[in-house]
Amino acid sequence: MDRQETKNFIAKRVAKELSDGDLVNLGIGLPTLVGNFLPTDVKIDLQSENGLIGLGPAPTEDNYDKDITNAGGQVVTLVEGGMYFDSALSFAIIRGGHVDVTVLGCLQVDELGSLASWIIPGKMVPGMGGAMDLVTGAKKVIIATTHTNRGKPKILKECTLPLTAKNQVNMIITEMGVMEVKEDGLHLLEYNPEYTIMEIVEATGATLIIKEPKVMELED
Amino acid sequence: MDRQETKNFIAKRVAKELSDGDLVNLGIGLPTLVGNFLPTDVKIDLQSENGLIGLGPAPTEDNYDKDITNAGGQVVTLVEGGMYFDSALSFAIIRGGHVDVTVLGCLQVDELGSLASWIIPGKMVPGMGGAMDLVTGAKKVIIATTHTNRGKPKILKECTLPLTAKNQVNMIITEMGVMEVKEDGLHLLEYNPEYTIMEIVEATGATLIIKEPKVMELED
Amino acid sequence: MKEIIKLSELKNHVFDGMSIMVGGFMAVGTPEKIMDELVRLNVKDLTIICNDAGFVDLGVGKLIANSQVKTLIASHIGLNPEAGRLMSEGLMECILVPQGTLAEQIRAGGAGLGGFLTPTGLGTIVEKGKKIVTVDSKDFILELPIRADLALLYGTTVDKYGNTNFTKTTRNFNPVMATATDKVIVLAREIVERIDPDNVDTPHVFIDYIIKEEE
Amino acid sequence: MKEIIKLSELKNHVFDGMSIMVGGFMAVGTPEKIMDELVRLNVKDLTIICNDAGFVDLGVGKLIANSQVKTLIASHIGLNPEAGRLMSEGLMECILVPQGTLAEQIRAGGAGLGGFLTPTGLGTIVEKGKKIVTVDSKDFILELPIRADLALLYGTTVDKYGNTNFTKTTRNFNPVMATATDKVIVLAREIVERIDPDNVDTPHVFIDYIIKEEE
Repeated sequence: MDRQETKNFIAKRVAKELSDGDLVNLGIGLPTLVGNFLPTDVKIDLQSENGLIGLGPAPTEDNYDKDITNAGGQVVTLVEGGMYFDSALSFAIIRGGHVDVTVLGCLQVDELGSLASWIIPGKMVPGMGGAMDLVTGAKKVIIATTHTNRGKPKILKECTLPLTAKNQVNMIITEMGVMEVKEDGLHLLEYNPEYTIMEIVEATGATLIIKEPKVMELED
Repeated sequence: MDRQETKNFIAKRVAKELSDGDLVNLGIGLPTLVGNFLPTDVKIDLQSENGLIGLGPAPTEDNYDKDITNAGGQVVTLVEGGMYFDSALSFAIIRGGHVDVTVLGCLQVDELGSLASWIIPGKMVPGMGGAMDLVTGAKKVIIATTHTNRGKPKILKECTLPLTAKNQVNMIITEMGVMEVKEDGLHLLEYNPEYTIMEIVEATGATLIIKEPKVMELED
Repeated sequence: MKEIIKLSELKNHVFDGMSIMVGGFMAVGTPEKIMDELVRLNVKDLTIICNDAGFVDLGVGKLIANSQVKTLIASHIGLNPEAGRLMSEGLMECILVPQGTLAEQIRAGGAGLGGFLTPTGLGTIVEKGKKIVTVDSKDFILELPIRADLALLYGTTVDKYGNTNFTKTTRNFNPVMATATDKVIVLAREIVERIDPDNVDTPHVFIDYIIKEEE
Repeated sequence: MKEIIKLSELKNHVFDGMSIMVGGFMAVGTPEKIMDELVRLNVKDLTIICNDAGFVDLGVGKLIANSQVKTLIASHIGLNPEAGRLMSEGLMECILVPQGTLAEQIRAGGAGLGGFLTPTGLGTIVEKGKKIVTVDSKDFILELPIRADLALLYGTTVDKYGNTNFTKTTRNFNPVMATATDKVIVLAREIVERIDPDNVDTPHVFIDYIIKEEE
């Protein structure tokens, strides 16, 4: 898989985690791709924290409206039934536990469910935006990420970068597998048969608990 | 003056305290009468804490709308430019210091600016409604009340009933005079010449500081 | 496409001992038909959170007069003499809360806040048993969030997606209560195709069931 | 009947060292013409409170690129490289705040709250130097309110009374900022006779001055 195929593969697997009626917030970057693979037989509502629910596809020339943007500042569309609101209500929705699933990228994520995604001190300080609120407030937090960064593990025993949130991540989905953070540690629930279990373990900086993992399947 | 004349007299004097552009909240009872004596050369916005700004006069048959009510549950009207909002914003307005003047009645009020208005233990427990928020949040708190209740002083050295708020009252206006709560105590700023100073002092349970009080005038 | 249920189905969503937030201010903006059905169903030991106690024959006052309420959390009960009587006879617990604090507590419950600091009630019996927090040498009462099992709202206009608007002063506590309970049922005066997305009071994600006022 | 002023009169309302809240999210909903005028006036040492640092040539980013900002309080600065540079070179103080905490802090400033408890930021550097309050054995950060001297908003529709609406996602921080400053100036895309009283985003009592976008 090339880089784009890998991202689509991950996004497609994340989409399978979404259920009918879920209110979902997709982060910038890879998580945004999940929107392209939403199950069609169920209703998923996408929130954008700058102030809308009912995020639609990119606009055409005909329905381009510069007043409708997503949290990345891109012009988007609103689906039928969607609506707009201000930042106070937007984060009441996020922080009040009304978002069922948030999907975010990461710099690092660890076996305790802690996430680092907003700063590399001395190098990159974009800020946390709404990520800290989303990770703390959403019912389920899924990290969608490539398993490694330039060959180095992103999934660690303990994050070394400043945290976005502590012990809040529920699931990690990469091109290698699906992992769940449980009380006793990080479980490999599914693996991509393109990789051997040994390869996955070696690419992971955390201890993986592996009990009869299933094969990662994208089609039901 | 009979009882109604007395109330109107007080309400009329309170109205003189309101300035152009003021956002004003009038309590139930006597304070509501202030609305009948608003200066016509200035713009006063009346708020009703159940969710509107721009409280208008009582409806006629033609503009009666049961969905427009005041904090007492009575059907009212909305003036041009007025608008509706929910209780959260209503009390953000009140508690955030955006109400310039609130006018309230009292059971007791004291020379320290403390107010008792919401409960007589064992006898009457209506509840505080929005009064605690108004008295604490408004920039200026005016108590509009008859000077005594069945001959007994309502203005005391210290309230004996449970408080609505401590040290928040700025001004007390009665049929006998206008009093201001200052650092050093309760000042009689104006008196009604229908009463002697001695009569006013005797009808007051608090120490009145009296330095060249003016005559209470209702017309400019 | 929210589920529209019949008033008679309300019984599937209520049970003895539950906590219910009811929209309305002096019964303006209260889902009156749902109050009637609650009286008919005669669920007991309710904790009712509402701005006020309504009237004996209007709003949550009906539930109070029918002895269905174990605990009332409200800012005002003065217009319902039954509430005062039950309270003073020890037959109903009544927790009186400043109106702004009540609105903010419900908002905090819906917005995931652990509490907030307010000067309202300082130096009064409202502060009794509560933590006082000092910030920049100013004292505040720490007030805690309120949540409930169910919210019963009265929507003026509800669209088929569940977006809900409350007209004029019927709005009051309705929007904030929609955010702070496990389940939300709105009694709809009118159901329309779609509410202007710029002017939605309560987004459909907060609404679980719609009951039409005129069936 | 709010006062409509000319853009050139902005100079009477700004001064060096003041604190300004600016509406907008990635410059969507920012009063761009007012930003240009602020650059022209070249007021200095500003404390800017805004969701983000905008872009070098858009939104509050213009003020940052023009070295007018002493302190920036925002949730994100990633799309304005000048902000990152000035921050790392110590030429601009940058206080990064979780977006929801920022919205809530501004709301608290406008609503008279002394602070609020949130779990957002627990166990991260956001909690550094802040009071941790435990309620029911759960920890929360006590976050304090934010207020400013001036708010600069971008209203889509403003009526002659000053009632203001913000369309679509231009709304974002605008309504909450309207409540939390000593003075509020709104740049109006359009001025109308009257906005439907059921659909006002920001009541006129919060608005002090209106500037027409197209004079």
